[in-house]
Amino acid sequence: MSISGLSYSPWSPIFWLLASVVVMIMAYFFRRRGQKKYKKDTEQTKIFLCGEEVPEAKQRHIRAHNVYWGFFETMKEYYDANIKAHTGIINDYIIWFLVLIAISAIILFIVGIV
Amino acid sequence: MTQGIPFNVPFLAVAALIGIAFYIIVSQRNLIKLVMGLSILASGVNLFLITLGYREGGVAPIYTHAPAGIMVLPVPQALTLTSIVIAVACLALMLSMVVHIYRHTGSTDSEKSRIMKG
Amino acid sequence: MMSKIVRTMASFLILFVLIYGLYIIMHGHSTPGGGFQGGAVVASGVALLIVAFGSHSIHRSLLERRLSILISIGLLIFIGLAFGGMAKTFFYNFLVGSPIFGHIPPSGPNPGEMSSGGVIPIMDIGVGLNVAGGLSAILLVMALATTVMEVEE
Amino acid sequence: MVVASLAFVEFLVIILARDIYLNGLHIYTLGASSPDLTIPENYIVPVRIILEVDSMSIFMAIISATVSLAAAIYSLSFMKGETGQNRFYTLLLLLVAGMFGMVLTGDLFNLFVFLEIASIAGAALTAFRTKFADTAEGGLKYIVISTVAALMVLFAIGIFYAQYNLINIGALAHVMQYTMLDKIALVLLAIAFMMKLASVPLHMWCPDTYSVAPASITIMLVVASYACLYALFRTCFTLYGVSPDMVTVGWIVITLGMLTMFVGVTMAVFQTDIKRLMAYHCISQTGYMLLGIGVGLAVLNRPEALNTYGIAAMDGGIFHIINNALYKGLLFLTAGALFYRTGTRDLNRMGGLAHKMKWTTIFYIIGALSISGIPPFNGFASKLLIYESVYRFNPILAIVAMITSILTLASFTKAFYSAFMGAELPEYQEVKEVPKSMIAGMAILAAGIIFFSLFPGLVVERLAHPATEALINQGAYISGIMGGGG
Amino acid sequence: MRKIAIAVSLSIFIGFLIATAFLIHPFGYPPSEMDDYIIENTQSETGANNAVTAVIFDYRGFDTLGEATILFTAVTGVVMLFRAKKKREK
Repeated sequence: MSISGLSYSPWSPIFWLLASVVVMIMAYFFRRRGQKKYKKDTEQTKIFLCGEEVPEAKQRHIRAHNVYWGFFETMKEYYDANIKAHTGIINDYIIWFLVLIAISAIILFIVGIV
Repeated sequence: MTQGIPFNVPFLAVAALIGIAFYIIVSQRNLIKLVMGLSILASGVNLFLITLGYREGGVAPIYTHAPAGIMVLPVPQALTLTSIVIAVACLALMLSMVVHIYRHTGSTDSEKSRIMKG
Repeated sequence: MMSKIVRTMASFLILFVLIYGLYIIMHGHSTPGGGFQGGAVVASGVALLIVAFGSHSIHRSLLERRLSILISIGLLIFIGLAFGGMAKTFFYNFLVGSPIFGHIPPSGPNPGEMSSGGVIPIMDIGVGLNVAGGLSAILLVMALATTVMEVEE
Repeated sequence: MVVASLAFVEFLVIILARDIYLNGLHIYTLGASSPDLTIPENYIVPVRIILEVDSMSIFMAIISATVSLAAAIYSLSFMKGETGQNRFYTLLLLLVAGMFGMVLTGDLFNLFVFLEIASIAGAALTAFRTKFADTAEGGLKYIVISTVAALMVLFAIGIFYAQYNLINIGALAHVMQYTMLDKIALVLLAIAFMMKLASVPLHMWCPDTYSVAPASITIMLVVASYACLYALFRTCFTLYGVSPDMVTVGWIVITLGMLTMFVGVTMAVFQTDIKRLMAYHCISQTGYMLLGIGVGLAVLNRPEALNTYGIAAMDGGIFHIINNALYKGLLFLTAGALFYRTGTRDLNRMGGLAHKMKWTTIFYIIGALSISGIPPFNGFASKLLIYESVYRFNPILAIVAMITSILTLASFTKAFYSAFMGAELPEYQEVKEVPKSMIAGMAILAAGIIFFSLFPGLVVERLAHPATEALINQGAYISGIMGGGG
Repeated sequence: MRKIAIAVSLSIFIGFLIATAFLIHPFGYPPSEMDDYIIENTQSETGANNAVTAVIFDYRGFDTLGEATILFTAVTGVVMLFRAKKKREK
């Protein structure tokens, strides 16, 4: 059984925990080697954009609607059909219920005969 | 099977009632009519339960002043009583929600009053 | 608010409706009826009053908060009796054979007795309170809510 | 007081669970002169209502108790300032009672009654914030769906009663002959429960309802839908058992599970409302459970296949239930925390909240990593069990399950980026961390996740595997009622 | 499209309901193991003459508890839903 496999395989969470601890320690060492001169709230922390004016926070943030734009554009037909099916009308929910009952009853009926 | 009512007419009535109820539920866009359809559906199922317990020529299962003879089954009557009260409770809650929907959107049409989709 | 004839008749009929409802609740263990049916009859009396006098004048004397206390009392009676049989099992009918309501009627058809049925008559009363209070509260609140809306528009 | 009573319930459940794992199935006959007297003396069938608790039931009861405890603690400050709080907590406790009744009972009609309690309480709670326009719509959808499903369940109960004059699950399974009528009843029961647990294509009420309910209620509704999942398992495994059509039923469940996974997750990626996004994820995670259990159902008649991968698949599916209840609950609570502070559920209007709400961010990261199946977390453990076993059954199914997992990660990255990352937006300058009790509610679930992540083998062996055994072992359930040989 | 779906699935569904009506036991002659026990032993076990009440409150008392709870839930829910309105009134 693969239950016991969970505790000994490379997928074991203890192993992964150790690995992440090692990675954290390494990250800490790299961080310690960084610049000491860095100070908060000075010119150093400002965003540098090739000398251009930095836009406001509102414009800088990419809104959720635009994330994965390409994915939705590629799958446009699938999404159009799907959103059309999600009408949000209660009556349609019951229609789906009836359709599913009809389909599965017929499947069981046919299997029972054959 | 031979004497009495032929062809299980009460069960056919149950089928007709449930069919009508589902037709109302899926085709009527008015939310009040939808709730009425659900009420008819509940009545159909209750009728089904109560017809299950009938015995030919039976009397009510109460011994007080009972005439001699067989009695009909008591359990379906109890189940029907329970399910009637449940249907009433659902009906009250549904109607109050419809009232709220009408207050907020000014319509009881299930297509016009919907806000969420997709 | 209906006409004067309706109001007079309603205030006269409500007595009979309530008495009939109480009769059905009390005799649930020996004749057709019981807590649910009797409670529904009592609630229909309240519905009659609401139709005749309008929900606002009823609301002055019948607050739904008091009705919810009624419901809770009924439910507590019911659950308390169910816990009463806890020495053997939950819902055990512990009063059968005892002095109160404990009389066991002769088997077969008989004229029926008040003092039989164990916990069943008391449970009937509890459930009767619950149903009467519950259905009246639902009717009253919904009547109030809908009339308020009509006034606003 | 609510929290105290729920903590007490949790305590009782854990005691009962320990007892059940030591001594096996428990029976309690209500109203008989002794709790063990399931069948009256000198008689052949059970008459009274019987509570029957086995490992599967207590597994679901543990989930319900834990999640409702977290929800109640969370509600303490989440609901502060709303009117009608005492009624809110009354309904919350009634919802808990409905779920417990559903999972602990051994009687079909009683199951129906408690299903209705849970539905009515859930619908009323969904519409709790009456000042918003969409809450009543969500509540109406929930209660209409529940009523139709429950009435179909009642119709199926009527069919059983007409044939065998019994409504006890164990006794029915004992005399089940699998006639034509039983097939119709099976379809009605299975599809009705599928509607309640939001499987595609009956899922459309789910995002509407889950997104408008208060966050602490949403997680209770999730668990209530898992109680319906439990009812589906009871129907398929215990009631119908090894009847010849179970392969077909298993394939129907697998097909619906695949559809549920894929449609749920693809729709989730598209959403911009954070709670709708999570509700669609809830649908897609239900697909994993259906897949795991469906594989078990399809190979139920073939012992060698059942032993090699069927049991593992079912373990995975059942383990996924408790994992999902925990991390989905945590994610919904973080969404509620965002709503509490920003007043919106729209991801388009959020941003940069990680600067202000550190604890919420940490909990969100834990939940999101866990739901996406990133290795050290518990979501990965149950998904791995499902992948491994389903791959042996049919590779295509496992591949679709993995694609679903990837898309899950994608959509949570999207939600994380747009809600927490980015610059501090000017309109959220005033936003603070949420109050302590909300953090405590989230911390309970997060602690559960971390515990399950560290010891998945232990949890599977102690919790999920006995539940699977209890489901498969139909004879034990029947002999609990009918006594002796079964 | 929707109308075709309604017509087809509804007719199949009603077809199965009618099949149920024909397959079920003939009206008036149900099987009755459980109910015979209740009818015979109502008076001696519960002391009530009314078998229906005995079933409701004794044999299946837990259902009735659930049912009373449902009514309580519905009342609580309805009163809760209409609470804000009344507050504004005062």
